[in-house]
Amino acid sequence: MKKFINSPEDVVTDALEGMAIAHADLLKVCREPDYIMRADGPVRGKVALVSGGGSGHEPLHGGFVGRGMLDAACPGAVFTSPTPDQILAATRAVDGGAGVLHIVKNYTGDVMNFEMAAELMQAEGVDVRQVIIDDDVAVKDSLYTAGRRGVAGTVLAERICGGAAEAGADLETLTALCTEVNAGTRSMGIALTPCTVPHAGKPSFALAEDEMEFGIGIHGEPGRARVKLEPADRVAEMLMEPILEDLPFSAGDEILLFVNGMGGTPLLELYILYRKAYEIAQQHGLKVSRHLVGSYTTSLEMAGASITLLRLTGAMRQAWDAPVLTPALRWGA
Amino acid sequence: MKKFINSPEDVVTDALEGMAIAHADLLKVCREPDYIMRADGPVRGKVALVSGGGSGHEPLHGGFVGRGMLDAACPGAVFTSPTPDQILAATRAVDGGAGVLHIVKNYTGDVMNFEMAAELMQAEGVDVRQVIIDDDVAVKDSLYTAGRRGVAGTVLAERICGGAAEAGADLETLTALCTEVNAGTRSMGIALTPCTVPHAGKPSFALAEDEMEFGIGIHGEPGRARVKLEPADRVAEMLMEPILEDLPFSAGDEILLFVNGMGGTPLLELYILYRKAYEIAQQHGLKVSRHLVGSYTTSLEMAGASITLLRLTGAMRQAWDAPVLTPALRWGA
Amino acid sequence: MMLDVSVLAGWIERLTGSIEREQEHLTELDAAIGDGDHGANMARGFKAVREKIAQGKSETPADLFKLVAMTLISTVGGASGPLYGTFFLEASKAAGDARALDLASLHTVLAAGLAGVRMRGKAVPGDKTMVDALTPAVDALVGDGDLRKALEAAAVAAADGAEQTRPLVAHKGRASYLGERAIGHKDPGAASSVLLFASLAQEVAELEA
Amino acid sequence: MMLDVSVLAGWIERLTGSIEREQEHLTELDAAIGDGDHGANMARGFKAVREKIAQGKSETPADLFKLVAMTLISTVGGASGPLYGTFFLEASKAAGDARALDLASLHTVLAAGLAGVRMRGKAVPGDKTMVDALTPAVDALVGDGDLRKALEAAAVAAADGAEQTRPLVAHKGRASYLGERAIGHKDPGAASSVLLFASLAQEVAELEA
Ligand SMILES: Nc1ncnc2c1ncn2[C@@H]1O[C@H](COP(=O)(O)OP(=O)(O)O)[C@@H](O)[C@H]1O
Ligand SMILES: Nc1ncnc2c1ncn2[C@@H]1O[C@H](COP(=O)(O)OP(=O)(O)O)[C@@H](O)[C@H]1O
Ligand SMILES: [Mg+2]
Ligand SMILES: [Mg+2]
Ligand SMILES: [Mg+2]
Ligand SMILES: [Mg+2]
Repeated sequence: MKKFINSPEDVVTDALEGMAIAHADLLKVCREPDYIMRADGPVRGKVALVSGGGSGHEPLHGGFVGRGMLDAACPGAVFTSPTPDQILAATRAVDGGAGVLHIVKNYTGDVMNFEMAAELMQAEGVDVRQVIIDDDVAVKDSLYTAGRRGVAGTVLAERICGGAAEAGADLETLTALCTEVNAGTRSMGIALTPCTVPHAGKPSFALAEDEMEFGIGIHGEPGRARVKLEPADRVAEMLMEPILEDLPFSAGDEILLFVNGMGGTPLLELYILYRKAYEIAQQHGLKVSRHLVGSYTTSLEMAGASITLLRLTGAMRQAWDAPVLTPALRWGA
Repeated sequence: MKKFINSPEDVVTDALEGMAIAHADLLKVCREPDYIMRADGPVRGKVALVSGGGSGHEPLHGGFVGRGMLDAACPGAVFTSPTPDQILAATRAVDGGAGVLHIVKNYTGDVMNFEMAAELMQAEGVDVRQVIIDDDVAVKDSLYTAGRRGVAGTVLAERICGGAAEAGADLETLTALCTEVNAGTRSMGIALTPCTVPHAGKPSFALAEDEMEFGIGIHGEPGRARVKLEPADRVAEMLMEPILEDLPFSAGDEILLFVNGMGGTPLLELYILYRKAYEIAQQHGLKVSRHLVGSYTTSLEMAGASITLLRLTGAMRQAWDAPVLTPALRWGA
Repeated sequence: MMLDVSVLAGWIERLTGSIEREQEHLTELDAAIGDGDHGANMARGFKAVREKIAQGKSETPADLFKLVAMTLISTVGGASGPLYGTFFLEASKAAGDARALDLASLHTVLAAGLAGVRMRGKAVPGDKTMVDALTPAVDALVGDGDLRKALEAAAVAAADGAEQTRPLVAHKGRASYLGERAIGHKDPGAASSVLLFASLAQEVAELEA
Repeated sequence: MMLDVSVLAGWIERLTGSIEREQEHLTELDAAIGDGDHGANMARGFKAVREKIAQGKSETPADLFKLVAMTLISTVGGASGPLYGTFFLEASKAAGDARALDLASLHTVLAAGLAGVRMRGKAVPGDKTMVDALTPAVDALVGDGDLRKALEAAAVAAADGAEQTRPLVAHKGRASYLGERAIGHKDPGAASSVLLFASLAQEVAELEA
């Protein structure tokens, strides 16, 4: 295992300390229980947005804490959801009196830990709502699975709801907006290499030199199928096909197109994928009016990528364009 | 070789097309000869900044084209400097009548190609100055080498000079500022893995599971020495030592601390390095007043990192803080 | 023999040791059909439990179980944290103010724990989760036989249950994402549940020996 | 035999072919002490040269060399682009309006090319660059002997010169960053310069045979 770490035990806390030092102007890192909050929080009268999840997906979620996005993020151990006490502490710390929205990726662990925290917060009289993000089309949603996973689409939900919250939307509106964003978001991912969880010390799976893992999540888990290596344009097609098949896009729709890197894939390759994904979107009559290209929801050092489409409404576009001031996403400020 | 590419021949043009589509609001990609320019260029009366170099270092340089940074960037083939005709065409296209500054990384190929272009531009009556960036302390500067390489420090020079140019600095002032930035910048890099140039199809060197390549440049070339794997804190020390030994930092100095990823290293690990680098800087009495953490000067998918220190003057800080609006670096706009 | 708080603390200490020893194995199982952190999750949690137990003495089984529960909930995370946390929390509630547990009350207490897990995770036997090991183990404690023998049977039942997760497709947790590809692999949470019962059986066997 | 523009075009075509064949080898040499692109750089450049030559007929050796020069300059990039570009550009200037070159004028023309390379790159023999192959090769053309023999000698001299870069530390180009670690490796640019002279010698030998 080759990583710039001191020990598997210290990965998360060392990185948190680094973030705290680097971004002291934007955020405050609180320890034991660990969470990251806006330096200027709690913001009185504003609905607070709290998210969190396992570490190893950076900049998700801590890098998205700041004006126009999250009020707090709870980092768990690598690929392990945070614990209820972290979520509780973060929720209490950023509650500005207008209620708190928990944005939770759909994993059994994340959902259960956020649920336990929400039950306790409700008991304290704070209005906490939970929206589950499940944008990954690689997993068939059925009664017989834990449901679709939450992957890169989470960034879009956090940004759009963060923008709307900053503009004064109330908890009811934000919960509906977040639910709507999630309903209009579809993602699909592929890996060229596995990743190595520091504690495990070994790659999460083995791939031959001519193989890709198709339909991966963001935890180094094996995907839906192992396939032969293909040229980038074909990869873009393979990712776009299940997304476009799976509802809710139709000709004339305005969309946000997001090509996401898994951590070990350089920007150069992401632009190559973006080129073809855009072309395919156009062929389907979709109007790409907003975009994001970069490694925003990662699986440690995995080489891989995912494509996310979001059907934009005017309200979403407006919230997307509003100023955002976080370590990893910043414009208009 | 596992990459999201269509063929080694098409890597650069496919990625350029992707960039053109994604960032049509910020930049214009011109083809044959290839260069990237500000969508709103040429800017009348402003000194134009042109840089360029081999591709494979994204976002350097094309991702830094835009208001407050570069007016144009010339992408060569992967790890190969651009040709004079590209540089000529870019220089002509962005010349706003106030002269053009070429910011050139110190590699034989880059220097010679920019030189040939500058000779031709001077013949056309355009005032072109060239500043060579050579911030890499891994290479001993001597009469018997091609001199120090230009590496991640280039980003800082491009940003600071871009900020100053936008504020109206003239060619003389900018040339002096760029020279001063370069004189106050030192970088050192290390690799955990090699990278694979698409044309070569094979990794640029072989490293054992417990080895690092110390003192690398940004072209997958072997470094100064092969060393044993060390914990992140020790790696930060190994990178900081030669930087601090090599001039020009002394206690009380205000600095910008930049931890750069080489393309395959996740943000999580960069923050771990940042934490220790900051601590070491403090122990040396340096005041870290600005920072940058991320993969801004890469070597394709190489896992690795570099640390850059820049001694800041007030003018540099002011130019750094000014609005910048490019695909890869953006604030205040 | 009755299980008082010191016997139960011995159990938890023994369990902690076996989780440490099996950490890598649990992680390997999780790497195959999950995300490769189950060993680390459990080790982190029980290391904290050991520290907590060392800090102060619990008066009753309920106190001890509550301490274990709260520590697991606040240190494990993932799916297994709330689940094992709930297991011990519900066990604590069911233990009431009893100073020690006999076989019958142990069954009641652990059945309450299992019910908590099933309520929190909504898994049923056959879903390829820890429930597949916990259920037959708890069932093996029914009756008024010998404590030691019952615990040995429970440990065997847990191991069998875990083994029987191999041919299954998972319906809960991360392994459910894999569909058919999960077939052939043992569920990591079921494997850690085996340790729970095996360590209790061993503790009692050694004390009685 | 005189080298008119069609013979020289035959040389460039032959050179293009041998660069294509040796592309991987050049890249390997460059991967060892440079950045692994020399083969691709040269192949890209000479592929463009082939297309340019196919498009229109050059009247004189000077025209042909200028076409080669400008094409290399605008398609190769890197260090080798301006260097080989300058080589052919200066050769073109020195060729003047001659319709064909004999051995003496060939020497003058290629010596001018070499001087251009040395001026542009500031390398001297022993710096472990293409200059180490080009210099002895050009020197082998001195005299008024047989063209074919002289060219064979030049090709051998280039190959020797390239071989002798192995034990050297590099003072120019990327390999200079490596210090002692460059020892033992042949310089890639010197290796491509060998192809330049070898292909010319072969072309003339075949035409004379
Ligand atoms: N809904 C559920 N009900 C019961 N057990 C579950 C459920 N989901 C997951 N598990 C158990 O949790 C184990 C995984 O735990 P762990 O790896 O620590 O958490 P995570 O899956 O969040 O990484 C699985 O092997 C399974 O036994
Ligand atoms: N200053 C110089 N003078 C002469 N030849 C040089 C000089 N610098 C580099 N070279 C030659 O260029 C070759 C490398 O070319 P190439 O790999 O195409 O360019 P780059 O080094 O820019 O990647 C070296 O092997 C060497 O022969
Ligand atoms: Mg997990
Ligand atoms: Mg090169
Ligand atoms: Mg797990
Ligand atoms: Mg090279």
